Amino acid sequence: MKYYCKFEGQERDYTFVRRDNRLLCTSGDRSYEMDLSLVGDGALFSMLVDGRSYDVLADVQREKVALQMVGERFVVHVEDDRERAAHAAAGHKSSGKRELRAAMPGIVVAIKAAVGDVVEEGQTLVVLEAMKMQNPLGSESAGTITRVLVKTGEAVAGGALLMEME
Amino acid sequence: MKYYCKFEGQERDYTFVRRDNRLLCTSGDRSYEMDLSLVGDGALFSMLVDGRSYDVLADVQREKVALQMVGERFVVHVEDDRERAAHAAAGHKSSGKRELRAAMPGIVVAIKAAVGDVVEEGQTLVVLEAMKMQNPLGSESAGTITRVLVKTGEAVAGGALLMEME
Amino acid sequence: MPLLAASLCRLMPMFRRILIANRGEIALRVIRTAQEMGIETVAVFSDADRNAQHVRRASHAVHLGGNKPSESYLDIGKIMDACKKSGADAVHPGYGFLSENEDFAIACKDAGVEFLGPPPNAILSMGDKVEARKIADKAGVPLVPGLQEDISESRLAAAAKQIGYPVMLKAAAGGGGKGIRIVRDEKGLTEAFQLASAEARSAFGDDRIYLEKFVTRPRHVEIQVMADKHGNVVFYGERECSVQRRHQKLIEESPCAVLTPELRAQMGKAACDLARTVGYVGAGTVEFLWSEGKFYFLEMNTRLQVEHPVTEMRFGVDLVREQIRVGAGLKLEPVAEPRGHSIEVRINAEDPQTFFPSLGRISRLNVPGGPGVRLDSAMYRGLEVTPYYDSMLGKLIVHAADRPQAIARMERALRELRIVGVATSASVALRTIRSPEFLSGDYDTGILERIAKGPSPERVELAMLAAAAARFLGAERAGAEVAASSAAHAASAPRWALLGRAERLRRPIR
Amino acid sequence: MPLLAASLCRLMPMFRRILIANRGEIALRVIRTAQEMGIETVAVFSDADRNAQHVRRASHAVHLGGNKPSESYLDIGKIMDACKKSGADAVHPGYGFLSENEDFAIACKDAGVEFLGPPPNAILSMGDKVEARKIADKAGVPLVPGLQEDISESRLAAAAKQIGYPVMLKAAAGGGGKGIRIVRDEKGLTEAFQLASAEARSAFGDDRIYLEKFVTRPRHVEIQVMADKHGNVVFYGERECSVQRRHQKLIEESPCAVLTPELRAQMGKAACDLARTVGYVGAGTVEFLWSEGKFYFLEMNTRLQVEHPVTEMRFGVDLVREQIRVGAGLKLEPVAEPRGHSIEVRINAEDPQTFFPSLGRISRLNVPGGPGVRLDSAMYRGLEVTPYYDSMLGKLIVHAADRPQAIARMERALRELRIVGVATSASVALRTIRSPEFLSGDYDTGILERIAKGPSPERVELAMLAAAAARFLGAERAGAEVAASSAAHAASAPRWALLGRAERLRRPIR
Repeated sequence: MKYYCKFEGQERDYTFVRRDNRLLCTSGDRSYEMDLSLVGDGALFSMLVDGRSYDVLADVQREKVALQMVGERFVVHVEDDRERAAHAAAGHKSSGKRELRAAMPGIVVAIKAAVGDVVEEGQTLVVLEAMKMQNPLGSESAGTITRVLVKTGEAVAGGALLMEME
Repeated sequence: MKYYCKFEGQERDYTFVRRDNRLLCTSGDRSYEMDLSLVGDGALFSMLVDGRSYDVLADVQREKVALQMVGERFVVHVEDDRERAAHAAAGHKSSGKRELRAAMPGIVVAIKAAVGDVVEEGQTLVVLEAMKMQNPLGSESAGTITRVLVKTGEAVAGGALLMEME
Repeated sequence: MPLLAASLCRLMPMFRRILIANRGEIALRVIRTAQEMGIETVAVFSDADRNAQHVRRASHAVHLGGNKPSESYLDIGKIMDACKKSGADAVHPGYGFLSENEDFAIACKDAGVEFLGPPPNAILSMGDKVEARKIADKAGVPLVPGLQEDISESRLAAAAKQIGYPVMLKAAAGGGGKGIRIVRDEKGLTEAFQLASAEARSAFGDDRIYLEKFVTRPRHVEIQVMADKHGNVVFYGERECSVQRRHQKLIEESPCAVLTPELRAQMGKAACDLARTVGYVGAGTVEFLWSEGKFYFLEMNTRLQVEHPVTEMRFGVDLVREQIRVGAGLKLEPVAEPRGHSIEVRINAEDPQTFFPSLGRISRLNVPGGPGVRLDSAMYRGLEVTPYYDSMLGKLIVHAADRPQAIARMERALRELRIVGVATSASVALRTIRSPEFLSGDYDTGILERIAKGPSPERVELAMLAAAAARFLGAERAGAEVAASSAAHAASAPRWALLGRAERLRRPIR
Repeated sequence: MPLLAASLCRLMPMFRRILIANRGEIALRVIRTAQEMGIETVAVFSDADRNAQHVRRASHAVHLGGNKPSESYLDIGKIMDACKKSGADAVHPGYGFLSENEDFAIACKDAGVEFLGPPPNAILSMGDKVEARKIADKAGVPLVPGLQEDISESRLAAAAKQIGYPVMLKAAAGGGGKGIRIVRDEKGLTEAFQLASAEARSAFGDDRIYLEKFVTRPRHVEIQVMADKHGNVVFYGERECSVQRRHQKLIEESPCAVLTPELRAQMGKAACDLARTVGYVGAGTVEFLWSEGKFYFLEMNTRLQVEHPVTEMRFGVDLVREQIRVGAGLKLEPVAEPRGHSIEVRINAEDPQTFFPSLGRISRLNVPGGPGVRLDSAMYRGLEVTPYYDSMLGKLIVHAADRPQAIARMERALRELRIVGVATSASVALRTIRSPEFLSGDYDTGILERIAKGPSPERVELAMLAAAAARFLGAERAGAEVAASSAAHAASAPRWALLGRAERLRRPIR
């Protein structure tokens, strides 16, 4: 089976083949002798690559694979052949509208712009309080505010839509 | 609700009543103000008894409640009203046949008695090896061996029937 | 007569029952020591904390109600009621919340309950950072150039210009990095002032701000002091706390790599002098800025510090035990010779890239073990990390024979620590202690801005291979289970999903 | 120059790669130190241990195959192949398995791989308990009365009568409590001999047995020694290991409560003399019986001992690091002054009443934290405890300023430790350290037989209330969920069932 991985602009593909009780993985002109074993409830697995050992925590959410290994966290996008073909067929959609979303759950303590305001890149639009810290949320680009969806004092979930702009 | 508890020959019953957001428990002439809260997946609960706090791990297998608390392990038998009534109706059955069971999983390294042998109380019947220790299993009472169900070298599960006697 | 000593310790404790007016890891920390001293403990708790470890592990617990700190851990009336109800004869305030609130100390005194901290006057004079600077100045302790009084928004620009940029805005009632902003030029001054004031008001109920010159390559070095009621004041060396982001400490160590024995002695003497000047009792920390071989008084924290375990591991002392003993009127134990090197890393629930708080449920927890490793934490599997409180989940502390060994041990311990359900600062700490700047010992409070944000290319390669392997394993498992498995298993899978779950869900049912 | 030191440590390790010819907590213990020294590690594993922590945490892993020790961890050929395959330049044998096998030490030597233990001759002479007694006798170390040669079944009764009952039967090749029996009169002699021989054969492949007088109220006190290749031999005080059942140690502490400084010095000197006599290198332990103020040589264990962390915490030393340094030809570091008191409790998978092994899957694990607590264990949630290996799951070690504080800390730590899925010896250890006999320090190897078997009446009352509460909570939960819940949740519940699961299952479906 072949998998296409993306991480921060880098891409690699890996092909896995089981043969005679061995698991081989090839990527470009490199090939690895692998031994994979699920541990406990299966969120954890042990990976031996050419005899080197790695202890991997993996959260597989469809194509999004979140990993904890070697003391780091990674989120890698992984497609198999079918998924890749499906995405190629579907193409990409994109929207001209821009959104300001809450980077974390918290309480809105200040709203610094109103509908119709023209704002600059980096300008603070909303201040969110979470865990006793005041966190200014800035505009990612210049534009005009088209909607304000929250009120001062309101508690919002992480990822909640706060404002829209064009 | 009323529960009847047994632990090593001691018996107590406890009645729980929720009233005005409070939980009361009575047992004989004593009564407790309780606050119970399930933690995480629910095998753990926090128990406040008249303001005293206990952290309880509980494995409820029908009437058998295995607990870990205050640094100890307990297995308490608990019946509710219906169960108590059902048991009273059913009465008790008992068998004249006696069994020798494996107290732990292991490998049978010696069989010290054959069918027809008359054995004394405490006489070693089987030697089980487990975790590198040789564990002699003795007869609980005098009697005659009627069946031998295992062979030397055989691996047995914990609780497995090894011999029968009368 | 060990039997007698142990029995006495149990039969005649100095206090019968200590109420801990706090939550989280510090409440658990106090419970642990009190339990070891044979003293009963009373936890207090908000609605959100019903299942918290400090509630479950204390011998008694009293419900305060509410979720906001102001309704629970900051409500002096409720806490005094809890003291009465539970029969507590002493209160440990922990850090944060009411720990540096003189009204609380007074309320305890009035109720005849021993407050395990300094007298109200000491809290008052050191708690006001402007006042504290004046006292330190009189005691001859060097100060960073700045304005020793709180300023209003109107005088702000003029004052900053007078001191010279960059300047720091600091809450007069501050502590714990809250209400602090660095301003590099006049442009951001007003917004920074407003944010700092708002933060100060929210955190301390006091929005006064003062100004200070931001010094070059500053290091944050602090002295741990302890005083008893008999006039004895001692110090337990220093802690280096320069690894900070948003003025919150992330990594602390002891000893400080650049401190000479002479400077250490001077700083220790200055800290003890200051403590004596204000009639101090209990544990306190005098914070200094160190820059180019000189030190300047910053502030005195009149409580146990988050990073106190760094000192405990080096000096073989239990500082909470000493707080309790001193509170009971006993004399200080002699300070032992320090041994080796210790490092602490704070484990915060936050995104390692953006430093934004990360909320969620801890679904898996693997804690480090082996030699020289200590974890002070109230985490447990199932803990909901809520927005109501501080983002610190716990502290990982190591001790070893010297600094390189301690760094290697911390690296090992951070790799062993696994938390699933919320993102943490652990990977940032790991990259920091592996950086040449930290390894050299020659760093300052700006170090975190210079740490590489992402993993190394080799690690990225490995992670991509592992991600592919995870998908492959999941697909294989899904294939093997497709016949046998019911939907039952998937339905109860935790947030950190079983491998193969996503695969199975994607297959057509039937 | 901390940077240089750290870099050098990483760039030029004394060994490039150490293979650990062991499993479980001791393999993990060695991996931790090697990793901190910048040395790569090679784990070897049986089929049953594919997912073990030592495999996942080493930098390399080599599959040996099989489940029985003889097919894996005892197979010298396979392990030497693994050395070659992995490019290991040193081997750490841990304890048990091949750690005291001179053929293995010779095989390593022949393969040009450093064996991190003593020379084959020292293993051979100390490994044969009969030979060891002869050497000790010549070196002037006092011996327990007994027969210094192995005996046959036919000579047994006569020999026992000559020494006088009670007698001890001991495996000549023994260690770790295996192949030992106490016999109080002639009646049980033959069966005990047969069991001991069989155990000895199974554990060591050598069924020779010797006889010793069983002394009055004996204490088991041992000296930790370490020797380098330059003729230096040091000792790190003693460990008191008298809390034993079935001749397996359960609790160890240091210092020993009854040892005078003079006796400690004498025992230390005797241990060092013995080590010098046999040209010892590396870590070793000389075991003594202490009875009524006198000490007698028992045996020398030519390996790292299970209970070595007790010594590490008091002396601030990493004994595995010293083993590796000494193996690389470096000189011993000076021995530091010991500090405070430490205690170790072994956590065995066994029924606390019957001491029978308890097998199963660890479904929940809560490990203790806070000051002065260390856990050396290869446990993890999901671990299957199999019958193939030793029942020890790990070791809990505490350190504090003095013995009463260390006992209180251990009590606290044992209460924090929660293991679900297998029964453990933790509750027995807890009752033991709380017993007046242990608290007094005046105990002997018979202490466990005198410890109360069950919990106190107050605890039983509490447990009955809690059990009723658990049923009540389960019933309430089942009632609340009966509409909303599907069978899905219950189907995947672990062995340690969700409260209310049983309740739900009992309700009629539909």
